[in-house]
Amino acid sequence: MPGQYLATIESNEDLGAGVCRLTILAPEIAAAGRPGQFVMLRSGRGLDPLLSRPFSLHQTMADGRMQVLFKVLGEGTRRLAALAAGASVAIVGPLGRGFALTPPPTGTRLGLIGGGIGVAPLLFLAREIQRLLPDGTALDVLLGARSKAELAPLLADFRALGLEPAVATDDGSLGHHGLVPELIDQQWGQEGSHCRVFCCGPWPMMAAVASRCRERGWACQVSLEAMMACGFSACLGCAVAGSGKRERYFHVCKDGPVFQAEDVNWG
Amino acid sequence: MPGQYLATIESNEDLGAGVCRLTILAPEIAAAGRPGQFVMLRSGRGLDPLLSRPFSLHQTMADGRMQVLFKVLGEGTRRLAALAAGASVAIVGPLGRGFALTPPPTGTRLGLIGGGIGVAPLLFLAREIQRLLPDGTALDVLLGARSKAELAPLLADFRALGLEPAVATDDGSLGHHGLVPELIDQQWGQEGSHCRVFCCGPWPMMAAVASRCRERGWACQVSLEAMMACGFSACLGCAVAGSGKRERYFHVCKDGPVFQAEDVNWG
Amino acid sequence: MKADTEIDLKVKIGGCILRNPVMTASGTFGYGREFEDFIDLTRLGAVVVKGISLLPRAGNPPPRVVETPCGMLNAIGLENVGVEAFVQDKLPWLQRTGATVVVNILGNTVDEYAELAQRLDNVEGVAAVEVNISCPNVKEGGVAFGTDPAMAAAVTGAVRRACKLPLIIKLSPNVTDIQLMARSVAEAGADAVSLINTLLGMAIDLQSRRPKLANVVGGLSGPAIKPVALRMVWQAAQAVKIPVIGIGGIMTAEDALEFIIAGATAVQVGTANFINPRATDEIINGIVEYLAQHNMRSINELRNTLRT
Amino acid sequence: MKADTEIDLKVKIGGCILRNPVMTASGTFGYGREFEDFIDLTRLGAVVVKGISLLPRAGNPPPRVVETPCGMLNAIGLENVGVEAFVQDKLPWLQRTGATVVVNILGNTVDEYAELAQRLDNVEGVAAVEVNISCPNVKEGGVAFGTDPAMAAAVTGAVRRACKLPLIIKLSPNVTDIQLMARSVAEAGADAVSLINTLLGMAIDLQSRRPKLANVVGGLSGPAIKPVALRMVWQAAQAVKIPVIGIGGIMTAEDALEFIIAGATAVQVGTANFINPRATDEIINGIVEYLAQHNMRSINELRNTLRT
Ligand SMILES: Cc1cc2nc3c(=O)[nH]c(=O)nc-3n(C[C@H](O)[C@H](O)[C@H](O)COP(=O)(O)OP(=O)(O)OC[C@H]3O[C@@H](n4cnc5c(N)ncnc54)[C@H](O)[C@@H]3O)c2cc1C
Ligand SMILES: Cc1cc2nc3c(=O)[nH]c(=O)nc-3n(C[C@H](O)[C@H](O)[C@H](O)COP(=O)(O)OP(=O)(O)OC[C@H]3O[C@@H](n4cnc5c(N)ncnc54)[C@H](O)[C@@H]3O)c2cc1C
Ligand SMILES: Cc1cc2nc3c(=O)[nH]c(=O)nc-3n(C[C@H](O)[C@H](O)[C@H](O)COP(=O)(O)O)c2cc1C
Ligand SMILES: Cc1cc2nc3c(=O)[nH]c(=O)nc-3n(C[C@H](O)[C@H](O)[C@H](O)COP(=O)(O)O)c2cc1C
Ligand code: FES
Ligand code: FES
Repeated sequence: MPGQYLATIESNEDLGAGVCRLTILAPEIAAAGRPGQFVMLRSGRGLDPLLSRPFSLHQTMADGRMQVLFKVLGEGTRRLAALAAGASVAIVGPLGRGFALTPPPTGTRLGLIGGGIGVAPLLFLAREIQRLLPDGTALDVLLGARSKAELAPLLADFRALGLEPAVATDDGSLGHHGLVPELIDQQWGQEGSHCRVFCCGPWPMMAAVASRCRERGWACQVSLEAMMACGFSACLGCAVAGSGKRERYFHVCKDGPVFQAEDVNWG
Repeated sequence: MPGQYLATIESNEDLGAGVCRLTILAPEIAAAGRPGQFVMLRSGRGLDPLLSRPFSLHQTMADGRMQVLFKVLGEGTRRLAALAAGASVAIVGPLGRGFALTPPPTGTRLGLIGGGIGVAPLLFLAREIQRLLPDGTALDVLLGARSKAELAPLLADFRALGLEPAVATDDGSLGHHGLVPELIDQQWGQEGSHCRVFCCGPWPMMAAVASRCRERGWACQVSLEAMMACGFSACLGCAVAGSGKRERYFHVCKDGPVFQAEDVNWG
Repeated sequence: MKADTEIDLKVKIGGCILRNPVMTASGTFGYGREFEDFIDLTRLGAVVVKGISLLPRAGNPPPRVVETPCGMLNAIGLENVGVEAFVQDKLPWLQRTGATVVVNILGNTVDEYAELAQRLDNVEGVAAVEVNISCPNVKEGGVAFGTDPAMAAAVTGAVRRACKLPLIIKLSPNVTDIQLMARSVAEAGADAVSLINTLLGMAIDLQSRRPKLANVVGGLSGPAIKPVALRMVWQAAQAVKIPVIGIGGIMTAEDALEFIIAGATAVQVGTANFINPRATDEIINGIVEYLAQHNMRSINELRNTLRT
Repeated sequence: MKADTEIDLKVKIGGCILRNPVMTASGTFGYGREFEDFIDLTRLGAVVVKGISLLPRAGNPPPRVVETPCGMLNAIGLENVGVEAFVQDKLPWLQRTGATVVVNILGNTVDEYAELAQRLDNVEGVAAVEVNISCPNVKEGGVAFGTDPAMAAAVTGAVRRACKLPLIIKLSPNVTDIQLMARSVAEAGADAVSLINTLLGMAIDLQSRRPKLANVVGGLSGPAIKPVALRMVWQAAQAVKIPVIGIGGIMTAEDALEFIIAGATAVQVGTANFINPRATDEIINGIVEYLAQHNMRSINELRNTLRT
């Protein structure tokens, strides 16, 4: 059940490359949030920028804290990046439908694929998979970014879970020199119906991953973005075209942000 | 000659009672500014609040610094109050016509009268009077405020110039229990054409001072406020009604902010 | 703050008595249930639901919303479930909560408006109908009903004849003379007018050189439009004797009070709901507080007290 | 950034060639001299001076301006020195600087407009006339010339006959159909249209329950109105063949470029001058930078390139 809170910033870490990690004291959200869900954040009393901004749950912790991981793009994220510990932030959440975590048939590999800041929801997802799914479920993480600087601070968190992500960078400064969808072939080969993919990143990257999964007959969940005014299905602004199988338009904040790749019109 | 600068905040002091003192590194303004002139300040990249805010020069210093003293009222002053040392602020100035400081006939007392935050320009004025006018020019300072807390931090600055202000407070917590215009009678008596008054404060207080001066035939300069969009006579927004002697409307930012009380329509 | 009970907040719109003057604006409050986790709907003056058409509508392609300075543009394209699904699936829940429900309707032709009004006429749980006339008239080359006094009067008259419910006509601000529009619909039988709907606007993405909305143009809402809304509400309140409902950029109780002083009998809160889903609730509390501070016993003492 | 010289910024408005498309908006740049300490006026496309009437005007009583969300309302009341004082006291200085000067004029009657245009016709240093038609027509019950296509055309025709200078008609946004207005004045002989003037708005002080402007209503300007301005400029550019000058909420080069993409030949910067007296200069630099980045040699390659 989502709620609206005035929460306190516990810490704000600058991870370099324009990426920040906010730790927020928001016990109800930390308790209820699932991987793939998101929150709406807004800072300050001013009327410009006007709208709240959506951010995936990066982590929830047992002690009532939660984290978001974000990239500074415009004025909204600039304001969040300027928040000091102790400051307040308006928060609404947890919102939307997260990743579906049904137990996979034995022998299925689970693949988490993140591109750029799309890595944000995957740490939480990895932890939940480890917690909920049968021991021995094979879990691979593939991450792409522009350069090493963007990725490095996040790898440690996956390693703490015993996971060693395969990495691709646009400039070759870390791992594979190229795009993250190419890692699919590298890591898992061409054949086999044994993978289930969870993906978050820029649209073209997700489209490429979805297409590779379709070719292979793999289930693929994607976490989509859309311009949002509310985050809780009041404005109907966050439409995304469906593939026609179910709906003409989905609403990212309510039907998603996580969708089955096959339900999405990749255009 | 006014200029537009991106200046650096050197310090920001919270003087209590919602009053702040900003020290700004702005060498051109510090060099050129005269008592009674003002600057337009704006902080941040946001578009709300949109307009710059006018503030009197509280002090200029020899080393390129200047100060403004202000009361936190709304969002504009709240933003300024939140500026940390090292932050930048957009500044335009020095603007307007300050106090006229022609040498007074011998035997004339000069009286500086400030109400509330209207004290802001008077310290600079007192210093300039001491610097420019003949030795032995008698200089009195009368200050009014709601309570002791508002006034106390400022008295020390006048004392450093060898001046001991006479004080009135609304609640009687310091000095005369009453309004500052009443100090005129207390301090200077009823008769005599020997005073020249410089006044800044809320409109009703200035109106009362102007009327007492008129009765006594004393020259009186007042520093007026008006809503300002620009501060440099581009918008024509800062009109104030004239007494009819010279103009229908004056513009506070260009013809003032300091006026001869007799030129103003006190309504 | 005094208790609500000591201060009379009730207002009358047509035959319909609202608990207080704070309503939600159509299209910004879903079908009400979207806010169940945030506020108690029965505290509100009324819930105005998303605009309903005869048949379901899928709405416009994305992008549908974009932020602008102190505002937002939307081109949702009037997506809604259609009147039958509304009555069957959405209304019963709302009715059970005990909320006062106003149904906002829209059509492509005068007949569609009338048919919708007739369909809703005897439906239990509908307190009033609000008619969105900012829609293109497909029989008249797509000119919005709400920009022509004769077409607006025609819609009003048709809806008036088709139902006995209190009738609110929601005016478009994209007109030369808002007083003329208000008078036209008042004469044609409106019980109240609500205004303003959104101002027509546009935004362009500099990199792609495309409109930021797939629909090219959209409706501007939020604090940016409040000065225009307040002016039009004040003008409308002077032009007609029926109640005027003020809408446009209301974020706080202060904003709402300004509209009431300008002559509004009630207000609607729109975009604010997105940013602060408890906005309506806080506005009601703020109004009570202001009235108490000013020793007023009833909201009626404040209405239309602007000293010009 | 490439040097200005490599990129052609020149634009043509009627017979008048501007160095670049960035002009100042009337009433926000005084008579030009107010900005001499801040920028080099000869860098600007043109300086449009404060609206000039036949006789001097004292303007409205204060308060005349008030801030609103991302905008401001003004009711200056067209204070100005009158045409004779302008020609004798203000113009010579401007002329000496070498700036391109556009004189904005206003009147109470069609005849007053014509008389003003005639007075300016052979005055050296006047590059063009901009006609503010958002003024009340005192002979027609105070309805603004700019809200009626026939009255707007009448003013345009009269000014056209009275002078040979390039003629810009400045349109009011407070109309139902901006395309109709643009076409009317184009047919009546305008060389260009500029838009938008301010949106009519209002603000109320909650404590005194008085309007915040002594004039009760005022003109809304600034970033808040940019979406409306951009929409109207785009519509006008599609309706007429004469150049369209875009105005409304332009704060940055990005804003200016959006108007040019929407079809504007030039832009005017208004409220931004108050907040950043060097705004026009920075906007010119930013336009050059954008064109260079996009490998365009001329501003003409960008105009009207919106992909809808
Ligand atoms: C469900 C969801 C989850 C997200 N999770 C994350 C995350 O974990 N980390 C992260 O860095 N980013 C995330 N985003 C994107 C993030 O919301 C935007 O980067 C942010 O809103 C940009 O705001 P801004 O003011 O800095 O930028 P702006 O200057 O406003 O805009 C920059 C760009 O950001 C996008 N944007 C702006 N406002 C919104 C909005 N209200 N809704 C959607 N997109 C918008 C637009 O594409 C715009 O062009 C998520 C978006 C969605 C929809
Ligand atoms: C020439 C001049 C010198 C001034 N010197 C000082 C000073 O030294 N110290 C000081 O504390 N204050 C001074 N003021 C007043 C100061 O400008 C306002 O208090 C300030 O602008 C309030 O801004 P805000 O955003 O905090 O308040 P807001 O919430 O915007 O408004 C609060 C009130 O402040 C006034 N105000 C707001 N904006 C302006 C504006 N642009 N111009 C004038 N008044 C405005 C209005 O009366 C308003 O009701 C001066 C004003 C003028 C005109
Ligand atoms: C996303 C969105 C959808 C809207 N949908 C409708 C609608 O379906 N019917 C209607 O009459 N008005 C609709 N409106 C207009 C609002 O009801 C309201 O008139 C307008 O937004 C101005 O108020 P505000 O500034 O408080 O938002 C919509 C507004 C927004 C922002
Ligand atoms: C204080 C002020 C005074 C103005 N005076 C005039 C005027 O005399 N003549 C005129 O045609 N427009 C006048 N305008 C309108 C502007 O020229 C411009 O059309 C409007 O402000 C929108 O542009 P902006 O949002 O960039 O300010 C004035 C605007 C302001 C803010
Ligand atoms: S963001 Fe408002 S409906 Fe999805
Ligand atoms: S503040 Fe703009 S003219 Fe004085």
